[in-house]
Amino acid sequence: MTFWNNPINFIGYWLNGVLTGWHLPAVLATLLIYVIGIIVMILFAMTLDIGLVWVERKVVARFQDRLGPNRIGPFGLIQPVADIIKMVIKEDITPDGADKIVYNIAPVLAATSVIVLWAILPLASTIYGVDLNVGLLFIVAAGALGTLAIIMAGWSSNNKYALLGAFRMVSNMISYEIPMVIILLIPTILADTMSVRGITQAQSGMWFAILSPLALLIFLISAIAELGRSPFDLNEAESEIVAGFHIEYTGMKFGWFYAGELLHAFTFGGFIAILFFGGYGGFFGLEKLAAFAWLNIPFVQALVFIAKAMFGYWVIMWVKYSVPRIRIDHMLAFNWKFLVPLSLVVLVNTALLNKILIVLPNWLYVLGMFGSNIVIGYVTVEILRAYGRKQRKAEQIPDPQAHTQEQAV
Amino acid sequence: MQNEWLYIGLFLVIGIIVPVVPLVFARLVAPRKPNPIKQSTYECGIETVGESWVQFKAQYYVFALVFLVFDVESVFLFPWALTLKQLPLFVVLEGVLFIGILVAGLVYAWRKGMLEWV
Amino acid sequence: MTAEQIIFLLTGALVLGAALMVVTVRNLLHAALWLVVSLFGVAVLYAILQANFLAVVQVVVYIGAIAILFIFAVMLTRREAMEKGRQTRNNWWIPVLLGLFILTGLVVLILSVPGVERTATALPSGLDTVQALGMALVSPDAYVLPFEVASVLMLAALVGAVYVATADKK
Amino acid sequence: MSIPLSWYLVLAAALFCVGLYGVLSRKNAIAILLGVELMLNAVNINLVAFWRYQNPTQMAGQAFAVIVFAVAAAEVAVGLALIISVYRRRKTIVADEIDLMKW
Repeated sequence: MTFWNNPINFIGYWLNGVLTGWHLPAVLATLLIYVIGIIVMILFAMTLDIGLVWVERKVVARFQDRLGPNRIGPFGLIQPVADIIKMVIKEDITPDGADKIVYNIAPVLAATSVIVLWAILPLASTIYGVDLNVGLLFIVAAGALGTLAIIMAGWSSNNKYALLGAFRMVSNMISYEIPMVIILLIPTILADTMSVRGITQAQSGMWFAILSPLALLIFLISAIAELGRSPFDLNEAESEIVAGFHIEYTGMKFGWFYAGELLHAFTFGGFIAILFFGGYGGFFGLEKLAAFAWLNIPFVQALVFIAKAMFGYWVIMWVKYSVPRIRIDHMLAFNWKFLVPLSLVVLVNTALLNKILIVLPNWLYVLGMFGSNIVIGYVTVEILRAYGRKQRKAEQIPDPQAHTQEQAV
Repeated sequence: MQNEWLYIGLFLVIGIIVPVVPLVFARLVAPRKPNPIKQSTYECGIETVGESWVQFKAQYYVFALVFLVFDVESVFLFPWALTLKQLPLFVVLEGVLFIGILVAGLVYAWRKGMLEWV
Repeated sequence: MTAEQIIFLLTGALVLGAALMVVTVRNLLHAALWLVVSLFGVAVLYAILQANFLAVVQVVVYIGAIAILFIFAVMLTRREAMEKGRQTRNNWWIPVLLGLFILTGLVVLILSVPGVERTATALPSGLDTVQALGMALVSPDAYVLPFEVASVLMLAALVGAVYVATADKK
Repeated sequence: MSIPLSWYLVLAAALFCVGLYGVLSRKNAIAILLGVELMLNAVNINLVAFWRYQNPTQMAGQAFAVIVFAVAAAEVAVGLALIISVYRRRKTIVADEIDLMKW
């Protein structure tokens, strides 16, 4: 074991030696090493979070044909630091009639519910916090705490907009949690484990994105909805309810909601990478070749993971800045009448085919899984088109295709 | 006790402390000059009318109800999903039956018009 | 006293303290939030007992779903459930006496059972409790019937709740 | 693994009695349901503790706890739906005042 192939354990053993050398009891030394490891992990996440503020602002600027922050530091890189200083020294206002204790707990809980996800996030094969055998449900459990934080914020602010925003956000989050939980079953079935690390390793030969592209799509949609990002951002709809559940929050308390949302988006990008794109690995067996042995170095794996997570995050931003907000009835109908049935169909399909096709040779298995997803997707689109046609006929709206031909003439 | 839960517990505790630190720091350095106008409820500058407790649609509640049932059932599918590799095909069918009963509930709620917003 | 015992005692105090707040606090929304704290403590107990699946399910189902439903219900009926006024019946001391009586009886009963002071043995190595639970829930000679009946129960609950909710829509 | 079984059982008994007190003493129907939740959780602690201390390879305790989760969820769904329905008609959720079927 060297620093380069197992850095965490290497430093852990070294620290253990140092601490027991100071005549600390072994239990206390282990505990202290845990605490140091956790603090390093959280500080890494927080530093990344500060970077994400810059990335987010820069990317949205490019999407909207602007420059973005470019005054403070090279390319405006110091801008987030200035933002943080501003937030910390701003006056903290607690509105009249607010439920003070609940009001103050809510932003902390919102941030914690995101930070705690990093306990199970494997950055590389040897850099991870803990390999929980119920990892996937842990993600859902952390999301439950986030939901609670939002309802606490909305209720305690004593503000109509905050309450409305919280209700919209919570009904949004709980509705889209259903397709998400159902889709989380698909990597579980394919990898035969709920451990996040086990799922990553199960994809070293084949990404689950290829075995079940529909699951990836549904997971992406429900992840965006869980984050409350556009097009599901009606919880903070500026033009109607101003800012939603965090309307009364100022200074650093607002800062935690904002930072939590950004880190949450990145973390979900990371989970998309882990569940469907092989996380830190997934090189289709390339890393077994001697020429590509460097892919097994933990730091390279961590870079690969962060690159994949950034890509997922970028897709989430891309959707956010390109799609307009949808109405709440559309949002709920889309979930319950479309996503939930579709995800159940995908689940049954995966469970059955995975059992039946597993005896076949590998390429046929992959082809069968991929093909079945394509068939389901095609049938779904056909059903939607037929429904749309019927609906237009009922409401006497001319067919859009005929309409465009008319205009062309 | 397993070390993994100890780790998660410590992570949770430190995950609470980390957001609290800047808040405490802000409390020390930020100015505090409260006045009634500043602390009044923000409604885009207009005077607040009535209490903040507006009557909201009961439909929110109905969706929470449907959610509860689906959440519990889909969580129960996880142990089932972990056994598929070892056990024969009829175990898959047991799960499909379970999902079928779930779908029956969804169809009922749909037909009853509970999934409509208005 | 070992570290594990200290953690257990702290968690137990949290669970009981929060539970007492649930049954005494006047503001119903605070009662619901205290219930969340208490149930989270129970999840920690499951984690100490190495029931990993139940620990996370406790958080997902109780905090993520049941507590949310309670909070929604409190908000819908808040005008009545205002924090003003007493929340307990006039004869509140009868339940106190009854509770204390049952508690004493139970504790005496528990402590009189032989072998109740024993500690747990280590889990057999290589036992994945989640997978074993799955096996138990789907194998026909174990609990497949309760498992399917549970889904029928949920269906019945959904139909009943939806029916009650639609009945007064008209 | 240094905790005696009796600690769990006593804690569960205490939680059960606190829940019982809540059920019997509260006026508000929602608060009564909160007490019921506490009682169900006390039962679950017992079930899981027995699973762990008797024979961990026998999953009966955990399987039973899972069923209790389902029962708790069903109870909350129907119970709260009834309470809200009653509230809409009678504008009260004080359990003593909902006495139309008393006689």
